[in-house]
Amino acid sequence: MSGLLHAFTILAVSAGVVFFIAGTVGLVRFPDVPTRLHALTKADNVGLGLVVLGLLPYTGGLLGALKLVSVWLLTLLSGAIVTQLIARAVR
Amino acid sequence: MALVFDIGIVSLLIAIGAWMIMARDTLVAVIIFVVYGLLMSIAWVRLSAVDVALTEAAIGSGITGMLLLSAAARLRQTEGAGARPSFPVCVAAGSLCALISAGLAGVVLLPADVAPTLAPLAVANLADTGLENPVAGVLFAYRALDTLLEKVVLLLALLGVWSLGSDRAWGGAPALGAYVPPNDILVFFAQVLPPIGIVFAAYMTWTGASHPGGAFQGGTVLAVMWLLVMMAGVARAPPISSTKVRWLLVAGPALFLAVGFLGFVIAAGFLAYPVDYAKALIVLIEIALALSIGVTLALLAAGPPERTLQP
Amino acid sequence: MTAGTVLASSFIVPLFMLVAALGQRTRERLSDLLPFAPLPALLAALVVPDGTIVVLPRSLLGITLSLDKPGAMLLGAASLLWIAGGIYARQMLQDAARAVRFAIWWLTTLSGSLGVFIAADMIGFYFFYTLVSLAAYGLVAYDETAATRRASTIYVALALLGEAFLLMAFVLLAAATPGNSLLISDAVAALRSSPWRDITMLLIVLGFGLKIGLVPLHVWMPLTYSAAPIPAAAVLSGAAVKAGVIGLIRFLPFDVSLAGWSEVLMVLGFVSAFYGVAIGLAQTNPKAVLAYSSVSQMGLLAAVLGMGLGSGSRAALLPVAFYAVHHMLAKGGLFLALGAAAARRGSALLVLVPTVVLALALAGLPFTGGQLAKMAIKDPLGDGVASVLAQISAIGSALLMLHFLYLFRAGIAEAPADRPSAAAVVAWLMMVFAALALPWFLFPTLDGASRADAFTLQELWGAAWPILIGGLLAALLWRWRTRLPRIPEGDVLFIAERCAPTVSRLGAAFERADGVLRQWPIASMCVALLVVLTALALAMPA
Amino acid sequence: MNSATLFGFCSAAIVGLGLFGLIVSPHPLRRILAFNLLGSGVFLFFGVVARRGAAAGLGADPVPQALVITGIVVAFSATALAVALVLRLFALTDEAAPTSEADPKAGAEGGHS
Amino acid sequence: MSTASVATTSSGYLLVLAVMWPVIGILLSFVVSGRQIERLAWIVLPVGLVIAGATLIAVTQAGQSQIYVVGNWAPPLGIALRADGISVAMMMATAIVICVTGVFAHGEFSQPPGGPEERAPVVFWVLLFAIWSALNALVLGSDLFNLYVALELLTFAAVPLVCLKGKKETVEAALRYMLFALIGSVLYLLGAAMIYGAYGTLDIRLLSERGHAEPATLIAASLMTIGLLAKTALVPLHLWLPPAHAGAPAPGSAMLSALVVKGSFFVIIRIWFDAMPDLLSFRAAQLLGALGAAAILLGSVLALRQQRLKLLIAYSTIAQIGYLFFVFPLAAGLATGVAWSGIAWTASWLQLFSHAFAKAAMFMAAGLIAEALGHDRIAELGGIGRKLPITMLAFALSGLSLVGVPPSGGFSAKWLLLLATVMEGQWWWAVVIVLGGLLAGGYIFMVLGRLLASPTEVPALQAPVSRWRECAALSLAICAVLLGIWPLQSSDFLFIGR
Repeated sequence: MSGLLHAFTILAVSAGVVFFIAGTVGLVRFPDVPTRLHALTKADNVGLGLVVLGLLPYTGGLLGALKLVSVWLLTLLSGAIVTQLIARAVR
Repeated sequence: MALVFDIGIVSLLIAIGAWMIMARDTLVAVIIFVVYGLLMSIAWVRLSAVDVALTEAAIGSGITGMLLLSAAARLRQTEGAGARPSFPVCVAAGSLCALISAGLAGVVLLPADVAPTLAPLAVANLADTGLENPVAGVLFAYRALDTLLEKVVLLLALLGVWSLGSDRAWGGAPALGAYVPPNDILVFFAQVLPPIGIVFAAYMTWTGASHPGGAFQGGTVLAVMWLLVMMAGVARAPPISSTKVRWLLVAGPALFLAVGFLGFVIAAGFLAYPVDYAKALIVLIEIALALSIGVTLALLAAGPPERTLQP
Repeated sequence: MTAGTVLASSFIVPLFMLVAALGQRTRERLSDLLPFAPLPALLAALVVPDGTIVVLPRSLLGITLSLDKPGAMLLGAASLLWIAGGIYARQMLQDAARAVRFAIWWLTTLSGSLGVFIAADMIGFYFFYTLVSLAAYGLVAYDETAATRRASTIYVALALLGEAFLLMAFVLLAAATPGNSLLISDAVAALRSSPWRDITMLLIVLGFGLKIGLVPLHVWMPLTYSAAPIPAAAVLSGAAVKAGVIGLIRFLPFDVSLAGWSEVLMVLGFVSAFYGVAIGLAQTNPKAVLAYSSVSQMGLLAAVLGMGLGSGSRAALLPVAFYAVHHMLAKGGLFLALGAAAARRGSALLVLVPTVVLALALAGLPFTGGQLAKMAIKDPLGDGVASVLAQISAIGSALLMLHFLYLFRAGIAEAPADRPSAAAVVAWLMMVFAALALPWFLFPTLDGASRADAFTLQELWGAAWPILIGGLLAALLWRWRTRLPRIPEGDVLFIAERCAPTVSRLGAAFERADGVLRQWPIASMCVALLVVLTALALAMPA
Repeated sequence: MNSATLFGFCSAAIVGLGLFGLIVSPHPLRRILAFNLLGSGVFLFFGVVARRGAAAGLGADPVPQALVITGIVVAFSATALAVALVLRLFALTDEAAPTSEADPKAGAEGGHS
Repeated sequence: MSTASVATTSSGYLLVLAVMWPVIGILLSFVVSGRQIERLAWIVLPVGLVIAGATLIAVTQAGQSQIYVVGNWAPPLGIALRADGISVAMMMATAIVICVTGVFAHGEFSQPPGGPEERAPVVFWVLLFAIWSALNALVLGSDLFNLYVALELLTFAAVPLVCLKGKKETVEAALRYMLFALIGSVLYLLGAAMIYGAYGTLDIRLLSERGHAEPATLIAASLMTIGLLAKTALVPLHLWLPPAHAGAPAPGSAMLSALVVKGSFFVIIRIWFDAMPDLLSFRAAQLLGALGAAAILLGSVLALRQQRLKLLIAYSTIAQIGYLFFVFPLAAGLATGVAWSGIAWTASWLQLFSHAFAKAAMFMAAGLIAEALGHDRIAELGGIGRKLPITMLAFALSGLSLVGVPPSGGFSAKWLLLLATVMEGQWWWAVVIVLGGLLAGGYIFMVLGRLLASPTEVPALQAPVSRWRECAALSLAICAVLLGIWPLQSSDFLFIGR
């Protein structure tokens, strides 16, 4: 059973990392600010979601898992708001 | 394996530190400072000092970053001020600083054979304080005098910031967020996040007695939430002469001092707690401190009073 | 105990009168108190038996006072001179704008000048010495002209320098005395065996030499006495200078023969004696001539003290004190004569004759105190080279005095006759009478001396021939007076003034260094540098 | 070569950088930044000392950690006061000479107003 | 770790009161409305004076230092407050100077009746309480980190005081002071961290038992010392002092020059004479002495060249601080009981106290003169001394104490210092001390001459100067002179608890 969990975690976290790398490449390669913002928020949020998913089994108990998910949700909320503000400020 | 991660963190820290010093533009340097602060809190976690990591993230890079960012934005046009000192001075300064850090590294290299520590003593006496978190034990019991004096330092800093306002603006309100155009996104954010923040701050202050956390970290989150609300224009910054604000500012240290003097009567001396309900007292103090730290840090970041009181 | 209180009152009463300056009403009448301030000191000099010692309470710095024979003599004469000066000053300050300030400085200087004669411990002596030398600044700077400002600045600078020498000397003395006793007698006794004997002697000679105007430290004297108003010049040249004399009497170790230092003092003394006469002849202002005469006379005294130091006996002390008393009274009288002459232009003769007598008395005129003074210092001088030099200096001072009289008579002729003031004449006559009579009363107190010896033919001739030769030289001089060089007052001072710009350049260099040090990068780099230096200093094996 | 020593070197380096930044930065805001960097270096040193003092079941010695928390709060209040001073200084400089380029150079003009 | 437990002594509670009483004043003045703050001050000042007096009596009677273990946690873990001879004497001097400054400042910083709460008075009184509490904490603290917090409290109380008037150059002076003081405290903190890393405790008494000369301790000690030198403004680290002390309001600069600068010096003494008694090597002591000598010469020469009276007095502070640092080369033998180290020890404390009184009086007098004339340019003082006789007397008396003229405390200090240099055989310090006295005489007489000069018309008084503010300045000058009564040998009162 734990072998399966290990495999699942490695898979999820590595997928998450791939998304992070994609987001960073987008940040570096894209020509102007809105596109960079777009790349960053989309890729990094999904990446974070996958990493959180991968780590869920290790949090030991429901409370830890809920905390981890709340971290993800808060990042989603603040990421969205900040992207809107930066986009509005740049335009 | 962990060493590789540490080496990564350390080299990143040093690189970012150097970049921050060398950056041409102050705004860029401040943004790098915020990143540096977050990395530093990871370094604290690696040094298994979670309390400090929380404080560093909240105060070290959070509210300090916000303060420096707003100052850098406001001072953009004074960028060209003054030139860097001449080259020989830079070289001399660099060599002297290198010498000092080499000395420091030397001291780090040769540790005492058995590293002297107060951990056993702290843990042994922790039972008397009724707390489980040793850092909170040190802060609120063993070295309570330092914490009390430090609170007074905070109040003095606030008074110093207030004294920089002009005479006619005394009693007025800081100009934080007074000029921000109505921005629905920020208003939405300022309505959604604070409730979560307040719950989070309350939790942080409460668990401080047994797990990493405490009054300072909780207080800082409260301060940031209030700053967000003020900056979004949802609520106006309070005038500094309002008695409610003044009482809130003084509540924490006053209660701490009162409990300290109470120690003369009910316990062994100043800032001593009776063993059986020490924890209750300490938690009470932490709650009051969290409140007053929140208000103090927020007003510190809000700056000196500028708008006179509209009667 | 009453003797002690009388002795203490001599310096406490003037200071107490200062308190009167605080009240608004009493402040106007302060200048009227001036003549009465020295009275307790006069009383103390007459009444208090020799050798009384009184220790003041801790609240008054625990000063120890004691009266010995030279001290009593000088105290009495000084208080007489201060009384005369006070009478003159009171009249001068009648309607003056700055009367109160002058009175305050006068009383402080008076208290210091009287206290210095009776102080027995080093701290007390230094306290009175500071009072008399620093407070005189106010007296000198009374007239508010550019010349007086220059004179008072130079005076204060050199006074502070003298203070510094003496402070260091006293500290070295205190360091050498066993136990914590600060008494002068113990300190001087311990001087012989002190490891810093020579440096202490050098500082003592420099400190007191500056006060009595030994060359080259005399430059302030002519400037100060010509800048100060008449009463101030009289008391400063008469009484205040004697602080240096009593200092040498108290602090030089007479009971052990210090070979090297007696020669130094003698050389300095005689050089000053002849230098004073030479430069005095080249002066046109009578006050400056009198100043240089003081330089010369004090030089002679220093030479006598040098001889006493060499002979290893305290025999020279009383004659020196006697000579100083006579010089004090005569010099004070001459200065007041200048004032009296200016005030009473009418009967010139009435003013001229006593002044001639007084002036020649300084040179040792027979039947006057001067002759007695010359006789008194004859034995300590012995009969070698020193006494010959003393005779020659007598001739010189006779010549100088005649030059002064010539200037004095010329001065009377065209002095503006403001208004004849009784007080000025009274003060002057009082000094003339004191200068002529007092030495005769005091002479028997010297051991082995009686009035009768003064009348032997051999003594009279011994006193007369220097004056005759002096008169001869004066006549010669009168014919070539037009070709005499005119030397500005404070002769060697122009050398000091020439190096003034280098001093201000040094000050500017300091200012630039401060400017550099107070730049932010330099200052913060100094922090880092000092950390490294201190760490190295700590680490290196001491 | 455990992690504590590694972070020790890091703190030494950061202290050196912070001090260098304090010396060479012309703009007062940059000096405040360098001061914060220097402060975090010193706190890191405290952390290393704490980590080495791990005993009695704790990951690190709690006393230096408590000192660091107090230090961070004091450093923040110092930064807040310094930033307020800088803002006030430039506000006054603009008020005094709005046209001329604000010049708070760290020259030696000091108090000679 | 030998934890010889140190117990709270009988009158230890006074120590807590000394530190916490002004803090109560601070907290109350935040809450109470502006107008009552002066009434609050009239309560806090006398009670604080009584506490300082009571502690002085307690320590002198007990003959040994009073200790208070805060929270009943013994030192290696907890903090102890310790009052020995020098700290009680410093507390008494602080209490006197602050009370007189309070009386002096009443005229300048009082709330106008009716009308809204003013800015300057509220801030001034709170900062006064804060300086008092910080100094008491500095003087009584015997834990290095506790001293760090007290130093920060002192800096945070002093900086806003400098720019209380809000002028541009005072704000700039305050900023430079703030940043330089922060460098000092960070270096001090780094030193404290290294000492904790080496010995596991920050308590001074335990350190003196465990301390030994190893590289970590030496580097830590040099970092702490230099950090504190930056806060004491010893040459060459004096860039912030002249504009700060000259720009501050008169009562502020009186407290800054007389007390605040001495606070960090006190901690240096704690480090080198209490925490590490025999680690000060001869070379390091000579280095500190040399810096002191440089301070005397540079400070005095620059004071002579100043055009403004307050800047002259500020540079005179830099010079007088130099005298204090002769205690390190001269009293180094204190631990080994060398006789004349006691003299040097007494001399430097006498110098510290007499300079505190004299400089506070001088800054107050200068403040009154500046208020009366509207400016403080020395060239145009124009005999104002004759219009303000009591201020003139205060300035003269404090000047004489600075120069070291006999009846004053300054003279006793200089006499004992010279005695110590002679006995110790380090005559070069004596030359500097005497030269410093000469230069001090120079600038004091220059100012006195201008104050007493009487040009054709004396400038009219722009603002009436109230009599009792002049008497406040005079009282401090008289304190400086009364110190002259101190017996001229090493006093054992300053050795209690050593």
